[in-house]
Amino acid sequence: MIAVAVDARPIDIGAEHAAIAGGGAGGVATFTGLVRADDGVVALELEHYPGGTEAALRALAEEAVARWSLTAARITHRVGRMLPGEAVVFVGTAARHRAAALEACAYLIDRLKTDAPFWKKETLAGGERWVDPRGSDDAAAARWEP
Amino acid sequence: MIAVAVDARPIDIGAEHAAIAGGGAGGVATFTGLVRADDGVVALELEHYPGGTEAALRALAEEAVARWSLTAARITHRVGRMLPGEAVVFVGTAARHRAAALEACAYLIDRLKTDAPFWKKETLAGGERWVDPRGSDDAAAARWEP
Amino acid sequence: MATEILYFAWVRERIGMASETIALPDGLTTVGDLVSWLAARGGGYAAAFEDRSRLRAAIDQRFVTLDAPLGRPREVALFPPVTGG
Amino acid sequence: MATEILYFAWVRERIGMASETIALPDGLTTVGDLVSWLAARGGGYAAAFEDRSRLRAAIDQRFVTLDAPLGRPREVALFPPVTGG
Repeated sequence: MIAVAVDARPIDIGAEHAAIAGGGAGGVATFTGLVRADDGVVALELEHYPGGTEAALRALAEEAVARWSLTAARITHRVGRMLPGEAVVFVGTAARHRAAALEACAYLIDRLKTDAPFWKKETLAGGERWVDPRGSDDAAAARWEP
Repeated sequence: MIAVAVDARPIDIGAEHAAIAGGGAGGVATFTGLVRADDGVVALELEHYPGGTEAALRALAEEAVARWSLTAARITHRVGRMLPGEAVVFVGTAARHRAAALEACAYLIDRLKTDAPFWKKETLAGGERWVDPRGSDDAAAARWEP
Repeated sequence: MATEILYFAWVRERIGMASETIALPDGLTTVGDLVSWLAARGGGYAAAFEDRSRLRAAIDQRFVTLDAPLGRPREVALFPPVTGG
Repeated sequence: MATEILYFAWVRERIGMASETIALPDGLTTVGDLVSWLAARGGGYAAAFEDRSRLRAAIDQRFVTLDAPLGRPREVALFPPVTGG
Protein backbone atom coordinates (compact mmCIF):
# COMPACT_ATOMS: atom_id res chain seq x y z
CA MET A 1 0.00 0.00 0.00
CA ILE A 2 1.58 3.23 -1.19
CA ALA A 3 0.31 6.67 -0.20
CA VAL A 4 1.92 10.05 -0.78
CA ALA A 5 0.51 13.42 0.16
CA VAL A 6 1.43 17.08 0.06
CA ASP A 7 -0.66 19.04 2.50
CA ALA A 8 -0.70 22.47 4.16
CA ARG A 9 -2.26 21.06 7.35
CA PRO A 10 -0.21 19.84 10.33
CA ILE A 11 0.86 16.20 10.11
CA ASP A 12 -0.96 13.84 12.49
CA ILE A 13 1.77 11.32 13.38
CA GLY A 14 -0.59 8.87 15.10
CA ALA A 15 -2.86 8.73 12.06
CA GLU A 16 0.08 8.40 9.66
CA HIS A 17 1.44 5.52 11.69
CA ALA A 18 -1.90 3.74 11.92
CA ALA A 19 -2.28 3.97 8.14
CA ILE A 20 0.82 1.85 7.47
CA ALA A 21 0.54 -0.75 10.21
CA GLY A 22 -1.50 -3.84 9.38
CA GLY A 23 -1.27 -5.90 6.23
CA GLY A 24 0.95 -8.51 7.85
CA ALA A 25 3.66 -6.05 8.87
CA GLY A 26 5.94 -7.06 11.72
CA GLY A 27 7.62 -3.68 11.95
CA VAL A 28 7.00 -0.04 11.13
CA ALA A 29 9.86 2.43 10.78
CA THR A 30 9.27 6.16 10.58
CA PHE A 31 11.22 9.34 10.18
CA THR A 32 9.79 12.75 10.93
CA GLY A 33 11.64 15.92 10.04
CA LEU A 34 10.99 18.87 12.34
CA VAL A 35 11.49 22.61 11.91
CA ARG A 36 14.53 23.65 13.95
CA ALA A 37 14.84 27.11 15.48
CA ASP A 38 18.51 27.33 14.46
CA ASP A 39 20.05 30.76 13.98
CA GLY A 40 16.92 32.50 15.16
CA VAL A 41 14.55 30.97 12.61
CA VAL A 42 11.02 31.96 13.61
CA ALA A 43 9.13 30.30 10.73
CA LEU A 44 9.68 28.11 7.68
CA GLU A 45 7.84 28.38 4.37
CA LEU A 46 7.74 25.30 2.12
CA GLU A 47 7.10 25.71 -1.60
CA HIS A 48 6.59 22.77 -3.93
CA TYR A 49 5.91 21.85 -7.55
CA PRO A 50 2.26 20.77 -7.69
CA GLY A 51 1.92 17.56 -9.67
CA GLY A 52 5.65 17.13 -10.04
CA THR A 53 6.08 16.68 -6.31
CA GLU A 54 3.47 13.97 -5.97
CA ALA A 55 4.91 12.14 -8.99
CA ALA A 56 8.42 12.28 -7.50
CA LEU A 57 7.26 11.06 -4.09
CA ARG A 58 5.24 8.24 -5.61
CA ALA A 59 8.20 7.13 -7.73
CA LEU A 60 10.42 7.03 -4.63
CA ALA A 61 7.83 5.07 -2.63
CA GLU A 62 7.35 2.57 -5.46
CA GLU A 63 11.10 2.04 -5.71
CA ALA A 64 11.35 1.39 -1.98
CA VAL A 65 8.39 -1.00 -1.90
CA ALA A 66 9.93 -3.04 -4.74
CA ARG A 67 13.50 -2.98 -3.38
CA TRP A 68 12.62 -3.98 0.20
CA SER A 69 9.34 -5.88 -0.36
CA LEU A 70 7.50 -3.47 1.90
CA THR A 71 3.91 -4.05 2.94
CA ALA A 72 3.38 -0.28 2.99
CA ALA A 73 5.16 3.02 2.36
CA ARG A 74 3.82 6.47 3.11
CA ILE A 75 5.26 9.92 2.57
CA THR A 76 3.46 13.01 3.80
CA HIS A 77 5.11 16.38 3.23
CA ARG A 78 3.78 19.58 4.62
CA VAL A 79 3.87 22.80 2.58
CA GLY A 80 3.15 26.44 3.38
CA ARG A 81 4.14 28.22 6.56
CA MET A 82 5.13 26.34 9.72
CA LEU A 83 6.78 27.02 13.08
CA PRO A 84 9.81 25.57 14.90
CA GLY A 85 8.99 22.17 16.39
CA GLU A 86 6.33 21.36 13.77
CA ALA A 87 6.72 18.40 11.45
CA VAL A 88 7.81 19.15 7.87
CA VAL A 89 7.80 15.58 6.59
CA PHE A 90 6.75 12.10 7.67
CA VAL A 91 8.16 8.95 6.06
CA GLY A 92 6.80 5.60 7.16
CA THR A 93 7.62 2.09 5.97
CA ALA A 94 6.24 -1.28 7.01
CA ALA A 95 7.62 -4.73 6.32
CA ARG A 96 7.48 -8.26 7.67
CA HIS A 97 10.93 -7.85 9.23
CA ARG A 98 12.54 -4.85 10.83
CA ALA A 99 15.72 -4.52 8.74
CA ALA A 100 13.71 -3.92 5.56
CA ALA A 101 11.50 -1.31 7.18
CA LEU A 102 14.44 0.52 8.78
CA GLU A 103 16.58 0.58 5.65
CA ALA A 104 13.73 1.62 3.38
CA CYS A 105 12.82 4.46 5.73
CA ALA A 106 16.39 5.81 5.69
CA TYR A 107 16.46 5.41 1.91
CA LEU A 108 13.26 7.38 1.40
CA ILE A 109 14.24 10.38 3.51
CA ASP A 110 17.74 10.50 1.97
CA ARG A 111 16.37 10.39 -1.58
CA LEU A 112 13.51 12.77 -0.83
CA LYS A 113 16.05 15.41 0.24
CA THR A 114 17.63 15.46 -3.22
CA ASP A 115 14.92 14.18 -5.59
CA ALA A 116 11.65 15.82 -4.60
CA PRO A 117 10.86 19.38 -5.68
CA PHE A 118 10.44 21.26 -2.41
CA TRP A 119 12.10 24.53 -1.44
CA LYS A 120 12.51 25.96 2.03
CA LYS A 121 12.51 29.63 2.92
CA GLU A 122 13.38 30.65 6.46
CA THR A 123 11.95 33.67 8.22
CA LEU A 124 14.40 35.24 10.67
CA ALA A 125 14.12 38.35 12.80
CA GLY A 126 15.92 40.32 10.10
CA GLY A 127 14.09 39.02 7.04
CA GLU A 128 13.76 35.95 4.86
CA ARG A 129 16.24 33.66 3.10
CA TRP A 130 16.03 30.63 0.84
CA VAL A 131 17.76 27.61 2.32
CA ASP A 132 20.78 26.30 0.41
CA PRO A 133 21.09 22.57 -0.17
CA ARG A 134 23.63 20.73 1.99
CA GLY A 135 26.41 18.78 0.31
CA SER A 136 25.89 16.05 2.90
CA ASP A 137 22.42 15.45 1.43
CA ASP A 138 23.91 14.58 -1.97
CA ALA A 139 26.36 12.23 -0.26
CA ALA A 140 23.56 10.59 1.75
CA ALA A 141 21.47 10.01 -1.38
CA ALA A 142 24.45 8.69 -3.36
CA ARG A 143 25.18 5.92 -0.86
CA TRP A 144 22.03 4.10 -2.00
CA GLU A 145 23.19 3.77 -5.62
CA PRO A 146 23.70 0.11 -6.54
CA MET B 1 15.93 13.08 27.68
CA ILE B 2 15.81 9.34 28.29
CA ALA B 3 12.64 7.46 29.13
CA VAL B 4 12.07 3.72 29.28
CA ALA B 5 8.87 1.95 30.25
CA VAL B 6 7.46 -1.54 30.54
CA ASP B 7 3.69 -1.46 30.50
CA ALA B 8 0.77 -3.84 30.06
CA ARG B 9 -1.36 -1.16 28.40
CA PRO B 10 -1.48 -0.60 24.63
CA ILE B 11 1.23 1.71 23.29
CA ASP B 12 0.00 5.15 22.17
CA ILE B 13 2.27 5.92 19.21
CA GLY B 14 1.21 9.56 18.89
CA ALA B 15 1.96 10.22 22.56
CA GLU B 16 5.29 8.36 22.38
CA HIS B 17 6.31 10.43 19.36
CA ALA B 18 5.29 13.73 20.93
CA ALA B 19 7.36 12.90 24.01
CA ILE B 20 10.64 12.78 22.06
CA ALA B 21 10.15 15.67 19.62
CA GLY B 22 11.20 19.10 20.87
CA GLY B 23 14.45 19.96 22.59
CA GLY B 24 16.07 21.22 19.38
CA ALA B 25 15.58 17.99 17.46
CA GLY B 26 15.56 18.20 13.68
CA GLY B 27 14.50 14.62 13.20
CA VAL B 28 12.73 11.80 15.00
CA ALA B 29 13.18 8.17 13.99
CA THR B 30 10.97 5.43 15.35
CA PHE B 31 10.58 1.70 15.09
CA THR B 32 7.47 -0.13 16.22
CA GLY B 33 7.34 -3.91 16.41
CA LEU B 34 3.92 -5.43 15.76
CA VAL B 35 2.47 -8.82 16.61
CA ARG B 36 2.28 -10.87 13.40
CA ALA B 37 -0.39 -13.50 12.84
CA ASP B 38 2.17 -15.89 11.31
CA ASP B 39 1.46 -19.62 11.46
CA GLY B 40 -1.96 -19.06 12.97
CA VAL B 41 -0.81 -17.11 16.01
CA VAL B 42 -3.91 -15.77 17.75
CA ALA B 43 -2.23 -14.06 20.70
CA LEU B 44 1.18 -13.25 22.11
CA GLU B 45 2.14 -13.20 25.79
CA LEU B 46 5.18 -11.17 26.83
CA GLU B 47 6.98 -11.97 30.06
CA HIS B 48 9.79 -9.82 31.47
CA TYR B 49 12.21 -9.51 34.35
CA PRO B 50 10.86 -6.70 36.54
CA GLY B 51 13.66 -4.34 37.52
CA GLY B 52 16.18 -6.12 35.32
CA THR B 53 14.30 -5.14 32.20
CA GLU B 54 14.11 -1.46 32.99
CA ALA B 55 17.81 -1.43 33.90
CA ALA B 56 18.73 -3.11 30.60
CA LEU B 57 16.57 -0.73 28.55
CA ARG B 58 17.96 2.31 30.34
CA ALA B 59 21.54 1.14 29.78
CA LEU B 60 20.84 0.73 26.05
CA ALA B 61 19.18 4.14 25.78
CA GLU B 62 22.06 5.80 27.62
CA GLU B 63 24.59 4.16 25.30
CA ALA B 64 22.69 5.38 22.25
CA VAL B 65 22.32 8.93 23.53
CA ALA B 66 26.07 9.12 24.19
CA ARG B 67 27.14 7.45 20.94
CA TRP B 68 24.90 9.53 18.63
CA SER B 69 24.48 12.73 20.70
CA LEU B 70 20.73 12.27 20.74
CA THR B 71 18.40 14.92 22.12
CA ALA B 72 16.05 12.14 23.27
CA ALA B 73 15.64 8.36 23.34
CA ARG B 74 12.57 6.46 24.40
CA ILE B 75 11.84 2.75 24.65
CA THR B 76 8.40 1.50 25.59
CA HIS B 77 7.85 -2.25 25.69
CA ARG B 78 4.49 -3.82 26.23
CA VAL B 79 4.10 -6.94 28.40
CA GLY B 80 1.25 -9.33 29.07
CA ARG B 81 -1.19 -10.60 26.48
CA MET B 82 -1.65 -8.90 23.12
CA LEU B 83 -3.24 -9.58 19.74
CA PRO B 84 -1.96 -9.65 16.15
CA GLY B 85 -1.54 -6.13 14.80
CA GLU B 86 -0.89 -4.63 18.23
CA ALA B 87 2.41 -2.92 19.05
CA VAL B 88 4.88 -4.91 21.16
CA VAL B 89 7.61 -2.32 21.32
CA PHE B 90 8.24 1.32 20.42
CA VAL B 91 11.73 2.74 20.01
CA GLY B 92 12.10 6.46 19.32
CA THR B 93 15.20 8.59 18.90
CA ALA B 94 15.60 12.30 18.25
CA ALA B 95 18.66 14.21 17.12
CA ARG B 96 19.64 17.45 15.44
CA HIS B 97 20.32 15.61 12.17
CA ARG B 98 18.55 12.65 10.64
CA ALA B 99 21.45 10.20 10.23
CA ALA B 100 22.05 10.09 13.98
CA ALA B 101 18.38 9.52 14.78
CA LEU B 102 18.00 6.80 12.14
CA GLU B 103 21.15 4.90 13.10
CA ALA B 104 20.46 5.09 16.82
CA CYS B 105 16.93 3.80 16.29
CA ALA B 106 18.18 0.77 14.34
CA TYR B 107 20.84 0.21 17.01
CA LEU B 108 18.36 0.22 19.86
CA ILE B 109 15.94 -2.26 18.35
CA ASP B 110 18.77 -4.58 17.29
CA ARG B 111 20.34 -4.55 20.75
CA LEU B 112 17.00 -4.78 22.54
CA LYS B 113 16.30 -8.05 20.73
CA THR B 114 19.34 -9.72 22.29
CA ASP B 115 20.05 -7.73 25.47
CA ALA B 116 16.74 -7.08 27.20
CA PRO B 117 15.07 -9.78 29.29
CA PHE B 118 11.74 -10.35 27.55
CA TRP B 119 10.26 -13.69 26.51
CA LYS B 120 7.50 -14.30 24.00
CA LYS B 121 4.97 -17.08 24.17
CA GLU B 122 2.63 -17.59 21.23
CA THR B 123 -0.92 -18.87 21.51
CA LEU B 124 -1.96 -20.94 18.50
CA ALA B 125 -5.16 -22.82 17.78
CA GLY B 126 -3.52 -26.00 19.09
CA GLY B 127 -1.88 -24.63 22.22
CA GLU B 128 1.00 -22.46 23.35
CA ARG B 129 4.71 -22.34 22.56
CA TRP B 130 7.67 -20.26 23.67
CA VAL B 131 9.33 -18.40 20.79
CA ASP B 132 12.91 -19.42 20.01
CA PRO B 133 15.46 -16.67 19.41
CA ARG B 134 16.49 -16.08 15.80
CA GLY B 135 20.13 -16.37 14.83
CA SER B 136 19.67 -13.29 12.65
CA ASP B 137 19.02 -11.25 15.80
CA ASP B 138 22.48 -12.09 17.17
CA ALA B 139 24.00 -11.13 13.83
CA ALA B 140 22.08 -7.85 13.77
CA ALA B 141 23.22 -6.96 17.29
CA ALA B 142 26.83 -7.93 16.56
CA ARG B 143 27.16 -5.52 13.62
CA TRP B 144 27.11 -2.59 16.07
CA GLU B 145 30.22 -3.74 17.95
CA PRO B 146 33.08 -1.24 17.54
CA MET C 1 2.90 24.54 -29.80
CA ALA C 2 2.59 26.49 -26.57
CA THR C 3 4.76 25.44 -23.63
CA GLU C 4 4.07 26.25 -20.00
CA ILE C 5 7.22 27.47 -18.22
CA LEU C 6 7.13 27.20 -14.41
CA TYR C 7 9.45 28.98 -11.98
CA PHE C 8 9.95 28.07 -8.34
CA ALA C 9 11.56 29.53 -5.21
CA TRP C 10 14.08 32.31 -5.86
CA VAL C 11 13.91 31.75 -9.62
CA ARG C 12 10.21 32.62 -9.37
CA GLU C 13 10.92 35.60 -7.12
CA ARG C 14 13.62 37.07 -9.38
CA ILE C 15 11.55 36.68 -12.53
CA GLY C 16 8.50 37.98 -10.69
CA MET C 17 6.03 35.34 -11.80
CA ALA C 18 5.23 31.68 -11.18
CA SER C 19 4.54 30.66 -14.77
CA GLU C 20 4.11 31.83 -18.31
CA THR C 21 3.05 30.26 -21.59
CA ILE C 22 5.50 30.57 -24.43
CA ALA C 23 5.61 29.51 -28.08
CA LEU C 24 9.14 28.12 -28.20
CA PRO C 25 11.18 29.58 -31.09
CA ASP C 26 13.02 27.30 -33.46
CA GLY C 27 16.66 26.55 -32.74
CA LEU C 28 16.43 25.67 -29.02
CA THR C 29 18.04 22.23 -28.81
CA THR C 30 18.61 21.76 -25.07
CA VAL C 31 17.05 22.99 -21.83
CA GLY C 32 20.16 25.15 -21.47
CA ASP C 33 19.33 26.81 -24.80
CA LEU C 34 15.90 27.72 -23.45
CA VAL C 35 17.53 29.18 -20.33
CA SER C 36 19.91 31.27 -22.45
CA TRP C 37 17.05 32.50 -24.60
CA LEU C 38 15.07 33.52 -21.50
CA ALA C 39 18.13 35.11 -19.84
CA ALA C 40 18.64 37.27 -22.95
CA ARG C 41 15.41 39.07 -22.01
CA GLY C 42 17.49 40.68 -19.25
CA GLY C 43 16.11 42.08 -15.97
CA GLY C 44 14.72 39.46 -13.63
CA TYR C 45 15.43 36.68 -16.13
CA ALA C 46 19.11 37.55 -16.30
CA ALA C 47 19.25 37.67 -12.48
CA ALA C 48 17.44 34.35 -12.09
CA PHE C 49 19.70 32.55 -14.54
CA GLU C 50 23.08 34.17 -13.88
CA ASP C 51 24.50 31.10 -12.08
CA ARG C 52 23.73 27.95 -14.07
CA SER C 53 25.39 25.75 -11.44
CA ARG C 54 22.52 26.63 -9.09
CA LEU C 55 19.79 25.94 -11.65
CA ARG C 56 17.80 22.73 -12.00
CA ALA C 57 15.10 21.75 -14.50
CA ALA C 58 12.26 19.36 -15.19
CA ILE C 59 10.62 18.57 -18.53
CA ASP C 60 7.04 17.39 -18.23
CA GLN C 61 7.66 16.76 -14.50
CA ARG C 62 10.82 14.68 -15.02
CA PHE C 63 14.08 16.01 -13.59
CA VAL C 64 16.68 16.59 -16.33
CA THR C 65 20.10 18.19 -16.64
CA LEU C 66 20.51 21.45 -18.53
CA ASP C 67 22.15 19.64 -21.44
CA ALA C 68 19.10 17.39 -21.92
CA PRO C 69 17.28 17.65 -25.27
CA LEU C 70 14.39 20.09 -24.99
CA GLY C 71 12.11 18.31 -27.46
CA ARG C 72 8.55 19.60 -27.68
CA PRO C 73 7.44 19.64 -24.05
CA ARG C 74 4.08 20.66 -22.65
CA GLU C 75 5.75 21.92 -19.48
CA VAL C 76 9.25 23.01 -18.44
CA ALA C 77 10.09 23.89 -14.84
CA LEU C 78 13.18 25.89 -13.81
CA PHE C 79 14.18 26.09 -10.17
CA PRO C 80 17.01 26.06 -7.60
CA PRO C 81 18.40 22.85 -6.09
CA VAL C 82 15.70 21.30 -3.93
CA THR C 83 15.71 21.57 -0.13
CA GLY C 84 12.75 19.55 1.11
CA GLY C 85 12.48 16.99 3.85
CA MET D 1 23.31 -14.95 53.33
CA ALA D 2 20.03 -15.67 51.57
CA THR D 3 19.90 -15.36 47.81
CA GLU D 4 16.77 -14.83 45.74
CA ILE D 5 16.70 -17.13 42.68
CA LEU D 6 14.38 -16.02 39.86
CA TYR D 7 13.13 -18.19 36.99
CA PHE D 8 11.59 -16.92 33.76
CA ALA D 9 9.68 -18.28 30.76
CA TRP D 10 9.97 -22.05 30.25
CA VAL D 11 12.58 -22.33 33.01
CA ARG D 12 9.92 -20.98 35.37
CA GLU D 13 7.26 -23.28 33.93
CA ARG D 14 9.39 -26.42 34.21
CA ILE D 15 10.47 -25.68 37.78
CA GLY D 16 6.95 -24.68 38.67
CA MET D 17 7.70 -21.45 40.46
CA ALA D 18 8.86 -17.92 39.69
CA SER D 19 11.30 -17.52 42.56
CA GLU D 20 12.69 -19.00 45.72
CA THR D 21 15.05 -17.87 48.46
CA ILE D 22 18.05 -20.09 49.07
CA ALA D 23 21.00 -20.08 51.46
CA LEU D 24 23.78 -20.90 48.97
CA PRO D 25 25.94 -23.82 50.13
CA ASP D 26 29.70 -23.48 50.19
CA GLY D 27 31.63 -24.70 47.19
CA LEU D 28 29.65 -23.05 44.40
CA THR D 29 32.24 -21.08 42.43
CA THR D 30 30.41 -20.18 39.22
CA VAL D 31 26.84 -19.62 38.07
CA GLY D 32 27.15 -22.98 36.33
CA ASP D 33 27.93 -24.60 39.69
CA LEU D 34 24.68 -23.19 41.07
CA VAL D 35 22.80 -24.55 38.06
CA SER D 36 24.34 -28.02 38.57
CA TRP D 37 23.47 -27.95 42.28
CA LEU D 38 19.85 -27.01 41.46
CA ALA D 39 19.61 -29.60 38.64
CA ALA D 40 20.72 -32.31 41.09
CA ARG D 41 17.38 -31.81 42.85
CA GLY D 42 15.89 -33.64 39.86
CA GLY D 43 12.28 -33.30 38.64
CA GLY D 44 11.43 -29.90 37.17
CA TYR D 45 14.90 -28.59 37.99
CA ALA D 46 16.57 -31.32 35.95
CA ALA D 47 14.14 -30.67 33.07
CA ALA D 48 14.69 -26.90 33.19
CA PHE D 49 18.48 -27.18 33.15
CA GLU D 50 19.03 -30.20 30.88
CA ASP D 51 20.32 -28.07 27.95
CA ARG D 52 22.87 -25.54 29.22
CA SER D 53 23.30 -24.07 25.72
CA ARG D 54 19.75 -22.73 26.02
CA LEU D 55 20.24 -21.24 29.46
CA ARG D 56 21.11 -17.64 30.30
CA ALA D 57 21.74 -15.94 33.63
CA ALA D 58 21.92 -12.61 35.42
CA ILE D 59 23.57 -11.81 38.73
CA ASP D 60 22.03 -8.85 40.53
CA GLN D 61 20.35 -7.86 37.24
CA ARG D 62 23.53 -7.98 35.15
CA PHE D 63 23.71 -10.52 32.33
CA VAL D 64 26.56 -13.00 32.83
CA THR D 65 27.78 -16.21 31.23
CA LEU D 66 27.46 -19.49 33.10
CA ASP D 67 31.20 -19.57 33.82
CA ALA D 68 31.04 -16.19 35.60
CA PRO D 69 32.03 -16.16 39.28
CA LEU D 70 28.95 -16.52 41.46
CA GLY D 71 30.23 -14.41 44.35
CA ARG D 72 27.72 -13.57 47.05
CA PRO D 73 24.75 -12.20 45.10
CA ARG D 74 21.47 -10.88 46.43
CA GLU D 75 19.69 -12.11 43.30
CA VAL D 76 20.36 -14.66 40.55
CA ALA D 77 18.06 -15.03 37.54
CA LEU D 78 18.02 -18.10 35.26
CA PHE D 79 16.14 -18.01 31.97
CA PRO D 80 16.08 -18.96 28.26
CA PRO D 81 17.61 -16.76 25.55
CA VAL D 82 15.59 -13.56 25.34
CA THR D 83 13.02 -12.95 22.59
CA GLY D 84 11.70 -9.44 23.11
CA GLY D 85 11.20 -6.58 20.68
